[in-house]
Amino acid sequence: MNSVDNGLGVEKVHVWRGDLHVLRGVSLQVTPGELVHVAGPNGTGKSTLLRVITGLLHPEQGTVTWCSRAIDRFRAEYQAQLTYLSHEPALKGDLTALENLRFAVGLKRQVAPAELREALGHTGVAHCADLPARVLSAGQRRRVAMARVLAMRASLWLLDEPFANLDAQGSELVSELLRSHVLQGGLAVIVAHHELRIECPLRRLELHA
Amino acid sequence: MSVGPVEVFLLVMRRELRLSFRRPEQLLQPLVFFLIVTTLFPLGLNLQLSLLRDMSPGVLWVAALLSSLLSLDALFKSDADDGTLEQLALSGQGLVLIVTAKTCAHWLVTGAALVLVAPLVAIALNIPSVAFATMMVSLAMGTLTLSWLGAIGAGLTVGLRRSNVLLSLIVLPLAMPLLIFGAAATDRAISQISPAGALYFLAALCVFTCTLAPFAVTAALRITLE
Amino acid sequence: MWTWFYKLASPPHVYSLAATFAPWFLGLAALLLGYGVVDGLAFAPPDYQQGDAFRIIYVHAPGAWMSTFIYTTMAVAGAIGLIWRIKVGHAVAAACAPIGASFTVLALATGSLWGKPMWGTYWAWDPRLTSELILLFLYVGVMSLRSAFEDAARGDRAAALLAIVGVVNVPIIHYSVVWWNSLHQGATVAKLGKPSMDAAMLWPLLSMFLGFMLFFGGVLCLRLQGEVLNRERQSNWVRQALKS
Amino acid sequence: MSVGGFWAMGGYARYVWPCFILAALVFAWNLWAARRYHAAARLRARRTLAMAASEKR
Repeated sequence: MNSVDNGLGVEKVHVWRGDLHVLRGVSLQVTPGELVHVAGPNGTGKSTLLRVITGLLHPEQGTVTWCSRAIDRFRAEYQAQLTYLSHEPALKGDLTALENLRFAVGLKRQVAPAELREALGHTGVAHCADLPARVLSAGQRRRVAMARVLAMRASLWLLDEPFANLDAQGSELVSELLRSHVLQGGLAVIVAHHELRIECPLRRLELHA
Repeated sequence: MSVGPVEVFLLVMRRELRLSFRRPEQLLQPLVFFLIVTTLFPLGLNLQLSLLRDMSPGVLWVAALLSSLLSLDALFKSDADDGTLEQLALSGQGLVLIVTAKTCAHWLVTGAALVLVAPLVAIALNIPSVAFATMMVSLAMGTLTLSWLGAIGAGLTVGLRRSNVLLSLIVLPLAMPLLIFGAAATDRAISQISPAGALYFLAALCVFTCTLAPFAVTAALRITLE
Repeated sequence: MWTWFYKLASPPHVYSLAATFAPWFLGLAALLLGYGVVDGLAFAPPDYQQGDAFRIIYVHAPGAWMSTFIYTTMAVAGAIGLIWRIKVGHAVAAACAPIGASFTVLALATGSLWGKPMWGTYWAWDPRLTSELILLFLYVGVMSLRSAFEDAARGDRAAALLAIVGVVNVPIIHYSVVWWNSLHQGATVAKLGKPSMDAAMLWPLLSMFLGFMLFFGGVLCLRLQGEVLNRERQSNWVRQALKS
Repeated sequence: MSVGGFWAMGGYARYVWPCFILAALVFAWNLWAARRYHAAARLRARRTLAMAASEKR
């Protein structure tokens, strides 16, 4: 299984958390236009795997490659092409939703406020654009975070439990965004507990204790 | 389309300043602490004004150090708690640049404010106004150096719970040289001797710290973000 | 040719190496220290100025030297661990800290005891003693930072970075304290130590230095075994090591 | 050096002997602490291995 030449490759990654052998030789290949659903019971290292893929967490053994180049060599350039959504929606409470987006996306590319409002509209929270993030509900905060993921226009999406705190309509929206992202040739690695019903090339990676 | 380093620097500066001014009371707290600490010394020492003059540079500088340290703990903590620190690290822009912008914005809001308040305190400590200029210049350089040293400490302790004491324990030994040169510069300015020697040393220390510290802070953040 | 160096990075090899070298280091150290103390106390002539009080140098000078030497060793080992991600580097750095701190305390205490007959007070803010005190604060800072993390690997890396920042600052702190001291004293008061040493005084001092270094080597080997074990608890080589 | 004079250390006995005693204490503490640390590490390692073994069964 050679490493994927234009996608994401994870080869035999081992990670210890103190005494706990959290990731035991996990391997994964993701090609453009593919969605990987990382599933498994709690504490099996799903989130850890995602952090390793982002390049934040350096695995003790094993490598992560992007376009068959080890990410350590061009970390900044690689991270510019991904967007990561962790359990926290990563919003500053004192800033409005629009300001949060402007400062987050503005670091990656020039972006006009109108485009950000459009992204917020896409995820159904256009009306909260000028409200401080702390007054928003958890679901609304999730939607603003999804708007950020959308506005980043990154080719690799790494989403940790994107469906948490979302109502049925919210989950439907996220599935739709994922589907269109993957069908346009994007890559996505999603950690989720329940089954994903998304009509796109989808593979499951089961992590066990 | 992509964003140049200058824009990133200005964007992060604007973000930090906007965040700070959204909660102005948090900016006042270190300044009030500075005033309180400097009033403690004369009360505790209850000595005549002339003796107070000899003590005043040291008192002013120790108070400035402690109040700057107070505000440093929050430099990265609020971003780490709500997950934005990760997003900054993953922005694809050099973390060194982002850290430099954050620390400079933090210094503007705390160190520079302290320098502006210093004359008020100097009058209370019976420091003659002829020394104000040197005092403010040395305080500006001193607080900037301390902001960088404190940023290293904050970067190392951001993941820990009660890290305020540990931060001071780490940073204060490193800050002793700037206390020595800063207080000496002010002391000489008071007794009308040329403070050039001490100011040059302080400036050298400031430049040295400002050039090396950003890389240390970035390394510290990489460690805690793992 | 490089295999011996490469093997230094493998924990089981270092564990057995430390076990074999420890007794040699400690044995040699005992010999040298024994000779140094006896010769220094009984046979070396008294200093013409300080009389027999100068004999404290046989304990103070090596202690002060070791405190800085061990801090530097800790910073270098930490840097190796941090840059090349070699666990043994962090184990050595973690082992160095308490030993270095204990020698700093020794240097401080003997320095102030030596100060009493010279200046009449136990603490006269002598520049070297003041830098020694700040060095102790740096040691305490590194040790408390390392223990503040639950995850040992993160604690190691944070402490390594602080040690590197610290070692860069040690000379700066020393010379600024010397500059500060010259501010108040004006003319240099008889600074601590540096009596003119003739050969009979020098040999015991040299053997004390070597004795301190070898003792440090021996205790480092002992502590290193514990540190390596703590960081390698899950690997299988530990099972055989525990049997011996 | 007369034996009596040796102990007196030229009148500085109060300062010289405590220094050497202190040095001996520091040396002893280092040895004792290192040994104790190694023993504790062996104990913890043994316990972890036992736990790992029971986990596998």
